[in-house]
Amino acid sequence: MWRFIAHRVVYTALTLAAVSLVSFLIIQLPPGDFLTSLAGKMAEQGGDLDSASLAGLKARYGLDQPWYIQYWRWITGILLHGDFGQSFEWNKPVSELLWDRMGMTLLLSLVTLIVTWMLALPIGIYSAVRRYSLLDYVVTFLGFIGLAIPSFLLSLALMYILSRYAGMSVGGLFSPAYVNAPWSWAKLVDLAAHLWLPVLILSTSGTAALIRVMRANLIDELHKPYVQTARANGLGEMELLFKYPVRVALNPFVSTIGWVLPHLFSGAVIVSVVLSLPTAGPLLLSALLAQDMYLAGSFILILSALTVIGTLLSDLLLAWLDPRVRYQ
Amino acid sequence: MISSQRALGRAILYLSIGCGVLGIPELTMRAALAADYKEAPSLAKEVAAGKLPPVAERLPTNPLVVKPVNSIGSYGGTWRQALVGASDGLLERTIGYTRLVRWDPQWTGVVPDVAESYSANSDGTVYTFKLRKGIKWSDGTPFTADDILFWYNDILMNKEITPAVPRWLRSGNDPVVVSKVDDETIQFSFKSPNGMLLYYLASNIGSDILAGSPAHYLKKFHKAYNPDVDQLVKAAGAPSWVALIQAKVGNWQSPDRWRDAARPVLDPWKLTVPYTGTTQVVAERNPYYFKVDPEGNQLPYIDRVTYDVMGDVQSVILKATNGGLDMQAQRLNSLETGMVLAAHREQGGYKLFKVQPAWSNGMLICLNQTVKNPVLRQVFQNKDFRIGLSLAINRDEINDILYAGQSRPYQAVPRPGTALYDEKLATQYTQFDVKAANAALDRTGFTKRDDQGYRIGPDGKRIAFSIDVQTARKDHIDALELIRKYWKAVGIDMQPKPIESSFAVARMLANDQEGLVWIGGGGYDFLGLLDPKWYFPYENQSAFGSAWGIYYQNPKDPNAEEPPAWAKKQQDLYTELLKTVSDEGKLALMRQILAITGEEFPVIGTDMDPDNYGVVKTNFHNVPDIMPDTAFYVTPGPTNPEQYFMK
Amino acid sequence: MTDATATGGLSPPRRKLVELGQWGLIYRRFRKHKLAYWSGFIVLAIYAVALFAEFVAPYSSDRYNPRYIYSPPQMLKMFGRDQNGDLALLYVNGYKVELDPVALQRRFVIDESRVYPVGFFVKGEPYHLFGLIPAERHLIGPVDPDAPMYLWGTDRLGRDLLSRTIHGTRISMSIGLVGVTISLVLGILLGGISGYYGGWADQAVQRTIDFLKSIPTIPLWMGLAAAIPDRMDPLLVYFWITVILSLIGWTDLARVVRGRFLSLKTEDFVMAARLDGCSRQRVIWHHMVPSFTSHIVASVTLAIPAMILAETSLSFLGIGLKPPVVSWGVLLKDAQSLLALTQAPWLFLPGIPVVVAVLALNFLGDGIRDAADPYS
Amino acid sequence: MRLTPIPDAGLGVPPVPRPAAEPQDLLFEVENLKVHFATDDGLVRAVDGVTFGIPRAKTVCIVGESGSGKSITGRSLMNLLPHTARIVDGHVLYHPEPGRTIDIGKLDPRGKPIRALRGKDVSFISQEPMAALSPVHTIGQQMVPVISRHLKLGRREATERAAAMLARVGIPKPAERLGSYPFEFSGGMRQRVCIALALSCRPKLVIADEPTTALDVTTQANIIDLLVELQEESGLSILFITHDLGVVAEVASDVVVMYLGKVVERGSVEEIFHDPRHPYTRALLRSVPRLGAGRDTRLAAIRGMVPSPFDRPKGCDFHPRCDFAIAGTCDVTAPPDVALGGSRSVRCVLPEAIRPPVQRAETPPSSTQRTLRHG
Repeated sequence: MWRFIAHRVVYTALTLAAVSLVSFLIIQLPPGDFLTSLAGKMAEQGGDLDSASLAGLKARYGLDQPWYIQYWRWITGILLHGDFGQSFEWNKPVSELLWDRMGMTLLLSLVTLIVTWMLALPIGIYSAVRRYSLLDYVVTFLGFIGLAIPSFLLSLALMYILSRYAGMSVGGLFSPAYVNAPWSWAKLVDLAAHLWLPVLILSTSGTAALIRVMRANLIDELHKPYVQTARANGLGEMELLFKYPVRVALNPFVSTIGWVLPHLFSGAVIVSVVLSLPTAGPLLLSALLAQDMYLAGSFILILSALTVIGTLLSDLLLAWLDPRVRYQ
Repeated sequence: MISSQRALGRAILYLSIGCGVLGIPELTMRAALAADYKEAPSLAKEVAAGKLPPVAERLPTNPLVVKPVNSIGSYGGTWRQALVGASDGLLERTIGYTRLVRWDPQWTGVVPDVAESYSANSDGTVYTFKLRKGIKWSDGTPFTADDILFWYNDILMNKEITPAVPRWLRSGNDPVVVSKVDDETIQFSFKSPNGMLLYYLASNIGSDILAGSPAHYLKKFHKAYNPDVDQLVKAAGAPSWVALIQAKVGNWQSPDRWRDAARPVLDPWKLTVPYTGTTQVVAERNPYYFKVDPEGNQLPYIDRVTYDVMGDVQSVILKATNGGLDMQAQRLNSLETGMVLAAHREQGGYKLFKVQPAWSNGMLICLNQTVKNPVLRQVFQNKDFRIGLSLAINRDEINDILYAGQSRPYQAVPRPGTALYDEKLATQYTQFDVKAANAALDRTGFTKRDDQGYRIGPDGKRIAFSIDVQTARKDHIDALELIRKYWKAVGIDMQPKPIESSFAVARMLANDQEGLVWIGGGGYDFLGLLDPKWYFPYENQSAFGSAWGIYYQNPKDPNAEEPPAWAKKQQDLYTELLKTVSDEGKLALMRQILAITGEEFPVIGTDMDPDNYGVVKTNFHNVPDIMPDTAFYVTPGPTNPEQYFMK
Repeated sequence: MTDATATGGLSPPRRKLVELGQWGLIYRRFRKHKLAYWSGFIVLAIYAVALFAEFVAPYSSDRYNPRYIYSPPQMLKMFGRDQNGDLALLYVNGYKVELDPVALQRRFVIDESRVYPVGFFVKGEPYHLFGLIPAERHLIGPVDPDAPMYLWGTDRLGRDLLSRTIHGTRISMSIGLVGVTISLVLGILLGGISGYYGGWADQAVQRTIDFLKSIPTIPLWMGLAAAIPDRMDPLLVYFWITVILSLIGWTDLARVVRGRFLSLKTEDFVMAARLDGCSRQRVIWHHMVPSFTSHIVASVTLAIPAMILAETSLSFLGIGLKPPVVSWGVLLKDAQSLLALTQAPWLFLPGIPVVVAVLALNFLGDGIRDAADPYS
Repeated sequence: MRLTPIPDAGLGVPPVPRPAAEPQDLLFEVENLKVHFATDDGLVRAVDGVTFGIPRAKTVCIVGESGSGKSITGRSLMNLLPHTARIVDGHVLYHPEPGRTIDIGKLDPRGKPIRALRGKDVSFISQEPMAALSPVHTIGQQMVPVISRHLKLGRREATERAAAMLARVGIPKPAERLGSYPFEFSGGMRQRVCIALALSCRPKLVIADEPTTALDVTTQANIIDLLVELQEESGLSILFITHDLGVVAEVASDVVVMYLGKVVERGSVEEIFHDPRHPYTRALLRSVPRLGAGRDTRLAAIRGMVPSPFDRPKGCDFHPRCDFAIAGTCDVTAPPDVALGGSRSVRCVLPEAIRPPVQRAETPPSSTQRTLRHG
């Protein structure tokens, strides 16, 4: 087993190196750089950037260097002393920026994940066991409504209705009174009062897919003879359902659980933008639009690292859950 | 020499009248108020507790008296606003507009601010500013001429911090020389006459001086004054001390300086919670603010200003319609939003105030006469081609569709009611006349048409080109769709190309664009002077001739090209304008430039940009009913937010 | 005594069953899943509309009418008297204009008095069906071509929302199909190989998956959207991007296929197939893949709606399809504003076909999945 | 056509009918059981009035072609039917001890009482050893909870008992193998595990639904020997469902022949083998390959196919394939079930089928079984 893991760690390092190079190049793909996007923003508001100060900023940000030197300096910065570089737009270290938003992003993603799985698994199981029943249709229908409505419309409409009729503050995760207040019980309650909206929107779209996959897999397993054997040994329906077929049906989930990790980190970009949530998603989007190189690059690097780790994790989980795989 | 003397005399007279409106009554009032200044209750408590010196000691010997728009206000209240994203300029515009000299609210001239008075020598090479005696920073440290010298010697002229002195502080390649006459007086000396200094000082670009002046605070971050600055650098995680101090001073293009709550300011409010993008930004009253109202109450009236950081403009509009914004126009100033705001006035508990765009045109169309494709270059440089295209546009229909009939056909020239307004320039070729359009296009010689009715260009192929348009400007995209149909009718194939604004600018820098639509700058007089890029090839963003514009800025730039005679003449006229001190002189030269623009017709205008609206709550007072809306005017700065009050 | 020939001896119903063959059986079982059955019809209808968009839609997608900006939807009514008195079987009411000077708005209100007869197969704007056959008949439309018939109201340019939605169907329902198929084929093939062969092949595929999976789609999409030459038609740009992204889109399915292959490898029927001397390809395609067609069908039917929704999200971010191209995503992007929410809620109507299409496709997928499952 | 007497089925010694087992020592009594399925194409009367008894410590074989309803009958004894099936009539009476009776047919299939019986009083061995055990659980994880629940034992005792059972069914190093997974066993070994699982709670009846069909002949013989040994040792009854007459001959003490949901003939193994009455039984016996019957003789197959449950022939179900069908009677009226004394009965109208049994010399049953196997 340990040889297997060591083997994978080596691969992970290689993959990360390749990805960091690619992510750096992707950001270079669009024409121009951070300064042209800054000039673009300025032009939108009517001001302009004279070429002299442009040259000055170019030197300061090191954008006048060829891309491979920029890349080399960035990578060595990360590897040697954990410095992810400086964000041009924020003029703050990238690590500090990411760290500010990490708490909220993880909280939002984790709660959404839990809610999604708590919703999707029982519904998936029920609709597999009670196929073609009325409730199967109703429950599946609701699951899909969440998936079918584009999240940015749902977010805007719900935010509009809640702020208009339920007096909920617009955007953000806190009402104005608490946004800068130190953490207290009241602040937590206020957070909860705001958090449920994004979680609801995110989990509705998430559950539909899980329900479908769970239903498909469980139906396959329900007819297997070992279920009959269990019944013949006097196990109750619920007991044998969860002990045997559900356990086997979880196999496909496991092989994709690894990729939940990066999602936890980036969080839902679109819903966060519309609801103005202080999560990492909007930061990535604005960094990409502004071509804020080191911020966007580090973000993508961390995302890909989590993906690779996620894959390793899900391989291990797959082996744990399905012995047939382990005894290859 | 004589003409300039008379011009100088008139200028001084003009300027004094300008401040006279405020100055003369001001003189009488100050004498009476010397003793009994009043202050905000919250500060009175701190004075009683001994944490603050009494108000008379906090104010300069003669504080600036601000005449309220309607009435004397009362202290208290929180002014709620909203930002979008990471680099919103609203802080600079609302609580950051403190300058040596500032625009007057009606944008007709420049008035004293931190400088008690100012004067210029006859040929506009030396400007003298007298600072207010006893004026203090927000942390109580006195503000003297030495602070300005620190900015000049240790920030502007320090090659590491400012690699290149900005254009407006240079004459040719020689930077300005700033010298101290006495503790309260400084002088700006230029090698050659500089007529635009006061305008730049008053506009958004001028903020860098006072931002770089708190010497006592910035010395900590300056290697010359603090040898072990490296600890501070490591603590802040900055790459170098230069980057750290640049972040502290910031520049007018980015809100860096608003990410540091400790920075001493001369503004009405000082930051308590900085702009980090995840939490709300908060600013509270500056106890040492140097302005009072005619009854001697120290300004500002409003205690606290908050800015919610939003991710998307729609959330800002939603906040406004729910009454969550007390007074704001930024991000709400579009036609479509105007409709929504108008419909929710009762529910939001607010009124609308007009913000007049300073644009010369709602959407102007540039065909790049220095485009790299030789065929298109030959076609675009033909004046009749541009006239034909202009006549083919049905401006009334665009007005109906895009501006709900609130606008009128207009070319890209100064707005009516300004000194530079010219009836002929404004209305030439704006009538919708397909027959005349085809006649003009026939005059260009491209009369043959292909099977689909498109005219054949000099190379035997159909004349076809793309026009860049910002994806964010939905109205421009719609207008271009309509124009594509109008031009198809007269045989010209145009393909709109929606792209991100930063990419559009990148293409202009490299002179890659074939055509571009943009909002027309230079509608107001001063804006015309400060931002002439649509009247003659001034820089790369003059999209109708980017290569010529680049030439004007830097003839040696690889993308630069020698402009034709008419454009060269305009460039020379503008260079001379920069040296003219008197406004009359400048305006006269600008009229000559505009005459050539009218004759050559390089840019096609569509309709005037209709007025937009901001929201102001019913309990929020002293806000003018109309104000100009542009970054140069730093809306709403010049309307003295310190005298706004809530009751 | 009845004769006992091979099939003659079978009773009629038994013979019918035998002859149906596998697909026949699947169809019979499929009919049992009522919802899926009707979803099948809906999906067919949607693709039919996509095919005959020009014919079905009353107007072309970019026909604008400055007189009717932001006008509300009209109700289709029966039995009205039009101006010159004769009976109109189907008709719609016209509009009255109320000018609200303060709110800068010309508000349109339904004017009961005006009657515009509506007919089927009426003459309207000429078009080329499939780009070839010149025609001008429209399924439904105002009898008098200039009369305003806007069943779903109009947008900010006075363009008929129903027509634009119908034209949008063509793009939204088809643009991603190529991409989905490429992802599907690659997913099964590479997933299969990696699961079946194991060893270095598995490592190679897994590492490529890690690599591809970690490239975030949004920045790649932005980079490609900006890098593609400027004068290429925006539709082609979008098409090429979907194809490129499908080259990295197969990773999810590949992972799942690999997981199932690993579990199935130990099943005896696979061993038996190999013992029979089947080539590896044959084992993968004929023995292993059918055993989890249900999962593949489930993920395919999820992929198409996911593609439709992805298109709407990308349009929201401003990097997907852009005007003048018309798609559901572009239409919904216009609805993404408070103006729409408060003043023109009918701008959300294009959301309905998105929801219907996604639901229909998913239920159809379920139906097929259940029917194709040999055990149930 | 006359009924030609069957040669002596190559058994050498004529069978001697034993006195039918008295009713009171029956473990299970199935009376007129009817089980119907609701399918897409209509109602299927899978089990259409079946009656037979299972004596204690005896093995009853149900034999019949596929589709005859034998599996459904077997599973009805545990009331373990697919969810589309219903017991519509008749009783399944279970006598744990003489005098106490439980009608299993009436119990709620998902209720607690029936679940207490399943695995404890009555257990089940399925046909596909391959898939009868969960692929992702170890043998121990699947056996121990059943044992501890039914026998109210702690984990440790239950594990010991499981290991003992594995040893008993001939699995080497049982304690260790409890931790291994089903896919680590061969087909035969896996069936042994299933048997261990089935017998782990000392059930009174084991329903073996074609337990050896999926196995090769040698493993089949081992499994059958194992079952017989366990039966003699613990006195449990076995309901053996098969279509293989060779197995019947080896294992059964009583035989029930089913065709299209009905019992066409019933009796002791000797009676059935030596004095088959129903033409279907006789045809089945004829189609069994004989040792030493020479290579050139063709196997006698029963002509035609089992008719579709939706299209039952009129009158006697078997008449279309019966060589002795009497036109006018067999294809008109369904034959009654004629009792021939004791547990012997036949459902036919042919005179030679329903004539009274002839007394034969008493021969010890085990010898016949052994001769069959080694003959």
